[in-house]
Amino acid sequence: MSTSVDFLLWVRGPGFDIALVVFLIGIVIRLLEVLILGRKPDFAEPRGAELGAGLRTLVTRTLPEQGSFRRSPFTVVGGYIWHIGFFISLFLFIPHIELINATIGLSWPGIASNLVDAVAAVTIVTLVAMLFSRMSHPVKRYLSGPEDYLTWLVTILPMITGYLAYHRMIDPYPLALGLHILSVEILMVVFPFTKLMHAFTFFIARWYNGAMAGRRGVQS
Amino acid sequence: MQKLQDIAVRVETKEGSDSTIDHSNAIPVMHEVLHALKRLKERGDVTSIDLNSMPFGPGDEETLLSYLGCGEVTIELQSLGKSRICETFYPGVWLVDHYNATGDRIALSIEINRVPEIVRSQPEDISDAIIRLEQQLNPDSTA
Amino acid sequence: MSEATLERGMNAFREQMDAPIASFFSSCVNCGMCAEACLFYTETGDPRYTPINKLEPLRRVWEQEYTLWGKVKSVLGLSQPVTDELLEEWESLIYDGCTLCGRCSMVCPVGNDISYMIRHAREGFVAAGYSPEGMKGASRRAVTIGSPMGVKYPALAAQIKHVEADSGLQIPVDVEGVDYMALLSSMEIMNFPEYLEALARIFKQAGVTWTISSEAFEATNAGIQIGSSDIARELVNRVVVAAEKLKVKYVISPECGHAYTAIRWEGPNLIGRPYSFKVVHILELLDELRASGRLKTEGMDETRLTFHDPCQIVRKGGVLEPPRNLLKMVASEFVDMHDAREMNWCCGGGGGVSANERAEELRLKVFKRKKTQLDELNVETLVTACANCRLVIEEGLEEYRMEIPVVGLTEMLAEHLVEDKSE
Amino acid sequence: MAEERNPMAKTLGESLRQSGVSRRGFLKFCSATASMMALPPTMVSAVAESLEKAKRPSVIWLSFQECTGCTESLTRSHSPTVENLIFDYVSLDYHHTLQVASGSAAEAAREAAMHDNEGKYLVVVDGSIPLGNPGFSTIAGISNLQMLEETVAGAAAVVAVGSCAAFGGLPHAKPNPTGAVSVSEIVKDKPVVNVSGCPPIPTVITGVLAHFLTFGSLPELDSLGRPMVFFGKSIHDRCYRRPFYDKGLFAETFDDEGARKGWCLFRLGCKGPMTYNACATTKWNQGASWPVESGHGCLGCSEPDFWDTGGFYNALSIPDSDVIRNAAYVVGAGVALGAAAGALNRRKQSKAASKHETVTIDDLDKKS
Repeated sequence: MSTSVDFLLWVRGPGFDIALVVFLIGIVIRLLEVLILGRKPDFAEPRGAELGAGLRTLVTRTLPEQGSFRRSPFTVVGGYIWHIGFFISLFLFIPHIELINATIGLSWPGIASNLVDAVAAVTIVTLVAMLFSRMSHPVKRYLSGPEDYLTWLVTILPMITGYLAYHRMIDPYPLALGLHILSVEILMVVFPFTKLMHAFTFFIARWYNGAMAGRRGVQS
Repeated sequence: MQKLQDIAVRVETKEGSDSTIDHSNAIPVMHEVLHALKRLKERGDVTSIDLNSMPFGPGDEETLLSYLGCGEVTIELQSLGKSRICETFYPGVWLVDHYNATGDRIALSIEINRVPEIVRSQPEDISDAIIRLEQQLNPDSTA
Repeated sequence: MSEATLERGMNAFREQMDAPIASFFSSCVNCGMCAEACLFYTETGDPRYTPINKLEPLRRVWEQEYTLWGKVKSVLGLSQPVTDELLEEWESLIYDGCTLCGRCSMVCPVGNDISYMIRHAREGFVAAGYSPEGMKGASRRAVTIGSPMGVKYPALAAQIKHVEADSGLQIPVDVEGVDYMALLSSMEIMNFPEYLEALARIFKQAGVTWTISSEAFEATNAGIQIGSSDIARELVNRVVVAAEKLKVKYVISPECGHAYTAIRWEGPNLIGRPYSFKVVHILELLDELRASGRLKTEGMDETRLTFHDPCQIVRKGGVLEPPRNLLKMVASEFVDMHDAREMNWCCGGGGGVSANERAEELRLKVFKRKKTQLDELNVETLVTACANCRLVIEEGLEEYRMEIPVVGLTEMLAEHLVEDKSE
Repeated sequence: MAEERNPMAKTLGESLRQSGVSRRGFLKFCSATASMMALPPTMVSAVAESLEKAKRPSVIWLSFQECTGCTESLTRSHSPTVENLIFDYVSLDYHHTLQVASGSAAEAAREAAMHDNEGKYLVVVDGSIPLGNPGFSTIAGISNLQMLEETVAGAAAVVAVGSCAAFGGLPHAKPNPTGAVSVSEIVKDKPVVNVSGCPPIPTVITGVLAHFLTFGSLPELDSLGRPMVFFGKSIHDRCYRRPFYDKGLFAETFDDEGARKGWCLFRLGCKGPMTYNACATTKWNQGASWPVESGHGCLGCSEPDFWDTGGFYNALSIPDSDVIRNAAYVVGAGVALGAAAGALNRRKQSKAASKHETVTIDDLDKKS
């Protein structure tokens, strides 16, 4: 690994392959680990159907309950901003779409790069603010362990390296691009072993919550 | 030998017409010119814009030059090759086009000034002129 | 004599693990929003009361034994084991600091049903011997005497006689083949006998055939509260046996929150089969009678009043509309609290907390939440439909020197019943 | 006579004036020079002031493992032409391809220039230096390494012209059979300017020489030793097709509608985003065109190892592997492992259930 190009070639070659293997195997294992556990049969006569209520909760939990919003507006709004910003940066930035198109053949329209740039800046700032909130809010500080800070770090790193690469603030460019790809690979590798898994399991969690409440006739 | 710039490069457009594609890099330069012209009027500031450093696409330079056009004054300079200096449609905006002895363009710039600097007689040349004129008038006074 | 051990607790934790719990733990991002939904946090400001934190022991079992990665971490010595010390420390969080009200389950952005997990986590705590003395006592009394408050049938028989004398109505006991078998909670027997009288009067007017079983009249289930399915099963089974013996079509759950959860939702799963009868909450039945025109009332209560939604009946029981339908019949100045229906705040005494003497100070402290809600409304009367809520709220109001009478909805309806002139 | 042999004795201002060039002509020369050095027009007076006093430096041009493309490029320089360059800017005392002298006379010229201008001359190198075996490339029986070392010893600075000299270039491409290295890997004690490109833009070569002539120093360099004025911005940032990139309009093939409309060539493997060079503004062949303008993506020739970046027609960030096929295998493996993990969990669950001892009211207490 003598030059930045060698580094880039490694991260987008073997590095990417390793990350992909860990990411995919990890996620599939985690999901099956959860799902295969199953549920005991429920003999209580249902008041409502599980399916509709479960699916509704899947959607409705995206919006905060009013009282929680009033009590923790920062967590809610900050959470929205950075999640949306992250997804815009990830999926609407044209080079990313190109990458996805080149690897799996799916494509969709992107948005102007300078707009993504602004979104990314806001996302980074919000993530930093979220970190401060995590370190200062009594509940979040109490709950947080090394994993919470690790996942924060591996989430913000691709944003920062992407921002730096886009603005060419790391020299030479192959190094910038390589660091960006590497940071994404770190994210992919860390993903299945941490709370980042919520990106997949929250579907299951919301569904169970909604279904179990729906069975009792409550829309949770 | 035919020079490269003599090979007619035609930019193909959808209609196949001769009109050039506008890569829209000419307009920002025109804005820069406008601001420079205002500064010239208000504060007497002189501005020079080097067109060689512009990221022009095919047709952009042509578009810009056709926007500027050629106005009342055209000056031809003969020094280390030819130079063509003309005032554009917009007084105070000059196009300064330098060529070398073999006829290749060596610099192209827009100067926003009352008269381009290079047109003014230079003090060194004036001194030199005085000496030469004196020599002419009094061939014996200097050895 | 067997004894509670950490090993039995761990085994119970393992046994409780299912896909919902695994998905919930996988999804938690420690955002802390559940804290804001929990009155134990909002009223104390102590982050230990954050709902998801109360599950740390169960979470460790999940991570270390039900995830591949967690197993690796354990082998590498990167994870902290569940110890007696941990359970001892957490006992006060999961019993004193949680009423199983389920409000947190409604707000979690990733959809975690935290109270579901707490209910399951208590299985491990109780098996490991970490449950509050008050709840242990209630369980022992429920199993040995038949009621957590130590009420035996003779006490009920005395109350029945008393009510019969007062009202001139007959209370049917152990009558076979009737439609309904009514259950009572000990609190209703001892503290609110008006409920029994109200039932008798309403059922007479509506022509409902009903009975009380002398063998299984107690609706409450200390096993559900302490979190032991084994004890809960024994208690539920008594009701099932009695109801099947009397061949009733319905069993009526009284105005008691966790009794409804126990008999309606958990019961069939505890005994491992569906019932041969149906379970209705008294409010459901009354609402049905109202809808079919069999419940007739007269006069309107014109005092400004509000309704406290008992968590287990409304949010976790699904009896959402009946209380309001019924209140409309008899109250003209009904107002809802700011957070009402499925988002209502708990009284602070559910989930066995009211049976746990050592939690009393905390319970009264978190009652401030209900106080705030009531202060906002400035009501003259508070109606509810759970004997436990009623008792807890009355104590709370007394503590904060608020003079608001607390009324059971069934009794309130009975007061406005159209008197049958034919007799 | 001494003056004749040593052109550095006279300043540029003096020599121009002697040859009858007016001050106005000198200023024109300065404008062209400033433009060539990519300096802003406000610098013209500073350029004039320096050039007035500047002396033509002696330049020794060494060619090692190269293809003469760099020299070819230099001779295509139009501003100034190579004749201008040699007459006006530098004293090119040694250059294989261009010099008239040959054999021992040529080597004697090199040695004379080195001797006469000790510590002041400029060494220009094109081509890489083979370290694998000195015999791979020799001139007059002297290995490239030896010639470089002895020539550089008395030089003021070294200009590595072309990607071979700057970064090893094609000879350095995998598997690098000659063990080729760049100039900067050998020359550690002299300033080295890398004028990379395959070939470098002629104006950039002359611009660097003009800078040395004008200011007597080397221009500001980037982290790869390249002059910032020419290599400070990426092709992508100065590309006239950039607006198409920002709008997501890409040519898919070299002859499709998008290609005809001049859309972005990113999908066709353009390395513009990673490449730093002045092509987009300086262009080639008297400003006639440059690769992207002629419809082909940038190859990234001015970057290190451009030959080994995984194909000229693949975008730089795209993984090499067949992701879909790999993913299918991986997910398959994941399902197998996940099913096994799930089965283990089920076993644990049911084992716990079978070990369950009924909790009775008699064992609520923990005996200590």
